[in-house]
Amino acid sequence: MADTTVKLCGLLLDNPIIPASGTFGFGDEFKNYYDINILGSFVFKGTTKEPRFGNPTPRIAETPSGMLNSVGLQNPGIDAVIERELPRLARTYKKKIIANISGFSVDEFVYCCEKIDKCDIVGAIEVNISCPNVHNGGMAFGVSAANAANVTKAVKAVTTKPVFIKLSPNVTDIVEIAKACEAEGADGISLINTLVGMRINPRTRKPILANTFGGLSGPAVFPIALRMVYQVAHAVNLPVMGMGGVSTAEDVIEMMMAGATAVQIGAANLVNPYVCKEIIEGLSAVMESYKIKALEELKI
Amino acid sequence: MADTTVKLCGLLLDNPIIPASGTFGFGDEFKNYYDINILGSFVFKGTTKEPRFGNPTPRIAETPSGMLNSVGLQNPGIDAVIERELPRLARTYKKKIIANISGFSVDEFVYCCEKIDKCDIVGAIEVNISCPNVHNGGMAFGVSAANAANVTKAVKAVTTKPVFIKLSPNVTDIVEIAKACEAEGADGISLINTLVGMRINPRTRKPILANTFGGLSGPAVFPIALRMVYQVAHAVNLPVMGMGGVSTAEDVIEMMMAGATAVQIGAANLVNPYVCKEIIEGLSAVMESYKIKALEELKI
Amino acid sequence: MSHNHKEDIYTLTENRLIAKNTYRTVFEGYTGHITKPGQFVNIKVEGQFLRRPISVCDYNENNMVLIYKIIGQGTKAMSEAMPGTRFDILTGLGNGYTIRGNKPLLIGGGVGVPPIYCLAKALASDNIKASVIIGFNSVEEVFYYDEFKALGCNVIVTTADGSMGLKGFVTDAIDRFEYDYFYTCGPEPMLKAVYNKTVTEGQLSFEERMGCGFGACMGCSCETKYGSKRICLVGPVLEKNEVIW
Amino acid sequence: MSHNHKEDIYTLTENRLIAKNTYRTVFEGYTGHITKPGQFVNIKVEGQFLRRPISVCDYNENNMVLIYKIIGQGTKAMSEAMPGTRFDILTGLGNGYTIRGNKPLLIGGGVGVPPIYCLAKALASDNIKASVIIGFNSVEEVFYYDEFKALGCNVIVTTADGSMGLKGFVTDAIDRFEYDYFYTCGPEPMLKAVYNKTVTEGQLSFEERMGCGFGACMGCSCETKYGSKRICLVGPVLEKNEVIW
Ligand SMILES: Cc1cc2nc3c(=O)[nH]c(=O)nc-3n(C[C@H](O)[C@H](O)[C@H](O)COP(=O)(O)OP(=O)(O)OC[C@H]3O[C@@H](n4cnc5c(N)ncnc54)[C@H](O)[C@@H]3O)c2cc1C
Ligand SMILES: Cc1cc2nc3c(=O)[nH]c(=O)nc-3n(C[C@H](O)[C@H](O)[C@H](O)COP(=O)(O)OP(=O)(O)OC[C@H]3O[C@@H](n4cnc5c(N)ncnc54)[C@H](O)[C@@H]3O)c2cc1C
Ligand SMILES: Cc1cc2nc3c(=O)[nH]c(=O)nc-3n(C[C@H](O)[C@H](O)[C@H](O)COP(=O)(O)O)c2cc1C
Ligand SMILES: Cc1cc2nc3c(=O)[nH]c(=O)nc-3n(C[C@H](O)[C@H](O)[C@H](O)COP(=O)(O)O)c2cc1C
Ligand code: FES
Ligand code: FES
Repeated sequence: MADTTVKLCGLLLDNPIIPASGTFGFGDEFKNYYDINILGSFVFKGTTKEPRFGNPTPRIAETPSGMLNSVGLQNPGIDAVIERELPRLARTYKKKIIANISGFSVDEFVYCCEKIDKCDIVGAIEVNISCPNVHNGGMAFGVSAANAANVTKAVKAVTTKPVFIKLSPNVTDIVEIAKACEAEGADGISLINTLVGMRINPRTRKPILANTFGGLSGPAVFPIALRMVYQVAHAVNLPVMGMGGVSTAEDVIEMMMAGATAVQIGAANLVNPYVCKEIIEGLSAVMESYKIKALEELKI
Repeated sequence: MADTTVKLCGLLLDNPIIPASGTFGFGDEFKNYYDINILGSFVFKGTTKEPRFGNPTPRIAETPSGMLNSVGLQNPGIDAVIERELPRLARTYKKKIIANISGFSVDEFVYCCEKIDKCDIVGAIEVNISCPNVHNGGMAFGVSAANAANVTKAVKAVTTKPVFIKLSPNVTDIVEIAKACEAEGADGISLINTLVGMRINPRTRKPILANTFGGLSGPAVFPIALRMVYQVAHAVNLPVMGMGGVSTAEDVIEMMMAGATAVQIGAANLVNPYVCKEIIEGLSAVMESYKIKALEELKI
Repeated sequence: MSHNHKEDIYTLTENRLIAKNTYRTVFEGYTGHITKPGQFVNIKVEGQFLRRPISVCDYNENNMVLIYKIIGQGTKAMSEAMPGTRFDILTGLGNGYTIRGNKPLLIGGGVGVPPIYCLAKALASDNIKASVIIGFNSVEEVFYYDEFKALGCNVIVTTADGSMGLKGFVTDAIDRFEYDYFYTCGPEPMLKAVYNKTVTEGQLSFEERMGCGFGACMGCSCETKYGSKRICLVGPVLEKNEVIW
Repeated sequence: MSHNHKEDIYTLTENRLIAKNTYRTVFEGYTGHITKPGQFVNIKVEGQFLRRPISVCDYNENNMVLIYKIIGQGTKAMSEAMPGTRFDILTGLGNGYTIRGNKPLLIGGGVGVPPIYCLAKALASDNIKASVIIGFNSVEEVFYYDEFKALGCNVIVTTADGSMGLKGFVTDAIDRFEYDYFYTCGPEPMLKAVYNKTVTEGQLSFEERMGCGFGACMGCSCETKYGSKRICLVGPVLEKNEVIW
């Protein structure tokens, strides 16, 4: 058995497989499907200061080898997450989790990070400055290096937990933004969030999504994600959590060769609820087939 | 039979189907496959001032529902195109074509446009400021609105033919760039060019493309292309040639509903050399199935 | 794959056109996760990224029957599959109908009829004879009239063009029955009309575009009087008294 | 589809493991576009975007034989296809070998052997008995030795581990033959070694990752002494005297 452990900002993970925010809820549904303690860790659904219903439905559309979502950060709000979801989760899940914090202003990010900082079960915080579904025209907060830097600086001041900034791929220069986060003390970078896309129903002559635009994810975006992970991992001196279209153990290896220290699985969970389990169970054999002894030093 | 004609900057096209630059050469190969006079028009391979061999091979990689290319503007140079390719083409092809001009500086664009302006067979010029394969790190000339504006202004001064500026999707704000082109007198906008992507071969632990990065195209990018066409078509007062992943007559309709006046077909030609013929032959029936009488006014 | 998994491999044993663009498909495999009428399954179709949700129409220990209409590429591909083809299916999804009342009225429209049949069968095995209204556009689309009859139901068919049964919509037949509870499934405009026309409590089965079908993505959320609910997990059936239009 | 189209639908009639990870596949359909040994076909495989190029190993009026090794998803999927499966294939691609010389030496390595067989058969029908070297890593990978024998060729097998024939590489056998021309196909390092070792003119068949396979995309360009050429259109066979390493 090849060694699948990885170190991520001081956290020792049994394996690099981490379900991505928004595709794993708070673990509830998956816990009925398999023992989620096998996961390296997992990132919970993007949480904001206030509860949010999210966008109107339809929120989902199909695309070639992918999907669009315009869920729009539906969540019960940070207080309910801390009071209700995390204690319930702690009864089944015995490892550290990663908190995903979203917001609409620097203050909101700070508010949520300060609160989540107090939760023992949280091993790291992922700050999502890149959700394309919550602003008009799909332009996210995190598309400017200055905004990214401001958020990073502000949240770093209120937490001692490792902070990953989750970046948007809908930008001209991802490296510039990652560097701005690094300069303000980010402990790591997560990427990619979804790409802004759209579908039209030719029968109704209306956009399929009630919100017109949505975020594209799934295998279709894998080559874009891989490129951005490669660029960022070679430009900053921080661990990168790579994601975007990963659906097999081979994809995980490819993503780690691009420079990811851990790998998140998003849309694939929705199509196959057992995908993370299958990847974890198959990882060692795939490593052996490529003569990989350990996952460190895979970066090319 | 539904009416498939469209008007594009004064050119009356029998149908909106136009093979995209780089996927149809100068028509030579396809001429052996079918009578290319059935096409609405076609865009020839990106042409530069000097002849170029392009990037080293491998230049092609497979992706889920798409492909990467790093051809890097292989072409015989503008003089050879005008002296050799266009006269040969004129013997079979009796309609106007669209010239695709690429370059590395404003001067080079101007040089080529001035020359191509003299060619009768050329009905419009598409100025490609967005090739991701010819600069280090994949950053194209056309990712800045200022550059886009400068090129537009300069080429408009040397030609009376309609000028379409072909934009890169690898940008934060496509609308800003399209507007900058409009302000300097562009007659239309073409989009999208390819998205920068990458694949790694886990066996060799090297990027599959010799050039590391390549341009992603094919059905995988369709939802991104559709979104950008929609955004641009609703922001500028110019005709848009929409492309990116179009492979069926249904896709053509969806692209036109997003706001495209004509639709280019790229990667699909490579997988199925008869795809444009099949789309043209099927378009009228698909229009009827959606109760579309004419292609004008499809824009939603 | 063990039967602990709600995902399993099923073999298509029958795929038959039973009405205009409408197919009846039988899948062989483990059905132990299906526990209530009104539940659905989520089918992986070759060439499509997302699964396709289809209601369970009928099932026994080793087989389940689905009825679907060709809408787009996914259902087209399903309709072309040959017996023997194997499909990856998640079963036993959703909460389904909860049986209440003694004189139930069941109302199905189009491909909303299959889950209504599943319910009628469950009621029949509890010795409750249901009244049933099934509505279609036209006679060529009608299916399962005889099957409802065979269960002993009191059935009325409505067609929009009057080519079979009562001319009109399902709501035009509601007043012909005495009922103390209703169950319905069909296109949203029909559900709304039924909601307005019925005089008792009841349950309505909704459709929404789904990402996962098992509660993970929040794609199918719906606002109700008691907060937001996921159609795929808590639904597809909602109680009349919680629905907000 | 008319036979004017180089693209046509072919029915797989045989798909057989003939050596380690190596399959011999027979497709039934129109072969009129295949005109020379060394040409290839480009196969659409379910689930893959780009086609997969495979050399023609043998053909008659209604059938063509391909031999391929499992490398990745595309060839894996091909190996799992059942007889009766229909494939969309572009045929008659590339320029192939141009027959020259009276005492030809044919050198194939691994899955470079199939086009060499096609050539040997064409030579045999011109009454030219070719000398043939076929090289593999190990005996389990060897295929078509008997078939070359049956054509009357003078064949030597080399294996890297010595488990069959001569231990070593194909180049270790070249000096055993007298020849006035050579033809070769195999992995690039082998082609280069053959290029360096051979003392006559000859033709080498190259592989390159392809976008289209018919000259449209410039994906497969190769610099030669006479300018850049597309492997898929002008090649896959190049003349020794034009190759630049
Ligand atoms: C809980 C539930 C039960 C259903 N039961 C049945 C049934 O028993 N019989 C039947 O014929 N149909 C049923 N449907 C509708 C069926 O899922 C869609 O018609 C089908 O998914 C269309 O897929 P397509 O690929 O043919 O169409 P496309 O339009 O190509 O589908 C594209 C995408 O849209 C989704 N979609 C399209 N139409 C609908 C719709 N009406 N509702 C939800 N998603 C949709 C698809 O799932 C897919 O993700 C049910 C839907 C739900 C949510
Ligand atoms: C002109 C020509 C003739 C060929 N003839 C044969 C033959 O007769 N028998 C045989 O076994 N193989 C042959 N090959 C190689 C064969 O095309 C590849 O092994 C096959 O495409 C791999 O596909 P895959 O999906 O299994 O692998 P993947 O690695 O998943 O393929 C991914 C992509 O890489 C390309 N690719 C991978 N390896 C190669 C390669 N060596 N050369 C070119 N493209 C590659 C594929 O076409 C595809 O686009 C030939 C290649 C060329 C160019
Ligand atoms: C339905 C859905 C909901 C998502 N919600 C969130 C979210 O709340 N917060 C966040 O940071 N990312 C969210 N994402 C983005 C994913 O975490 C991930 O970055 C993206 O989907 C790319 O990975 P994938 O291709 O594996 O899905 C969501 C994605 C999907 C598909
Ligand atoms: C092999 C290849 C070569 C290309 N070469 C050019 C080019 O020379 N000039 C250009 O403007 N676009 C070029 N493109 C981009 C296409 O014209 C088109 O913008 C893009 O591929 C998106 O369309 P598609 O998804 O239909 O392929 C090329 C694309 C491919 C696949
Ligand atoms: S479809 Fe994913 S939560 Fe309902
Ligand atoms: S593969 Fe496209 S030109 Fe050769």
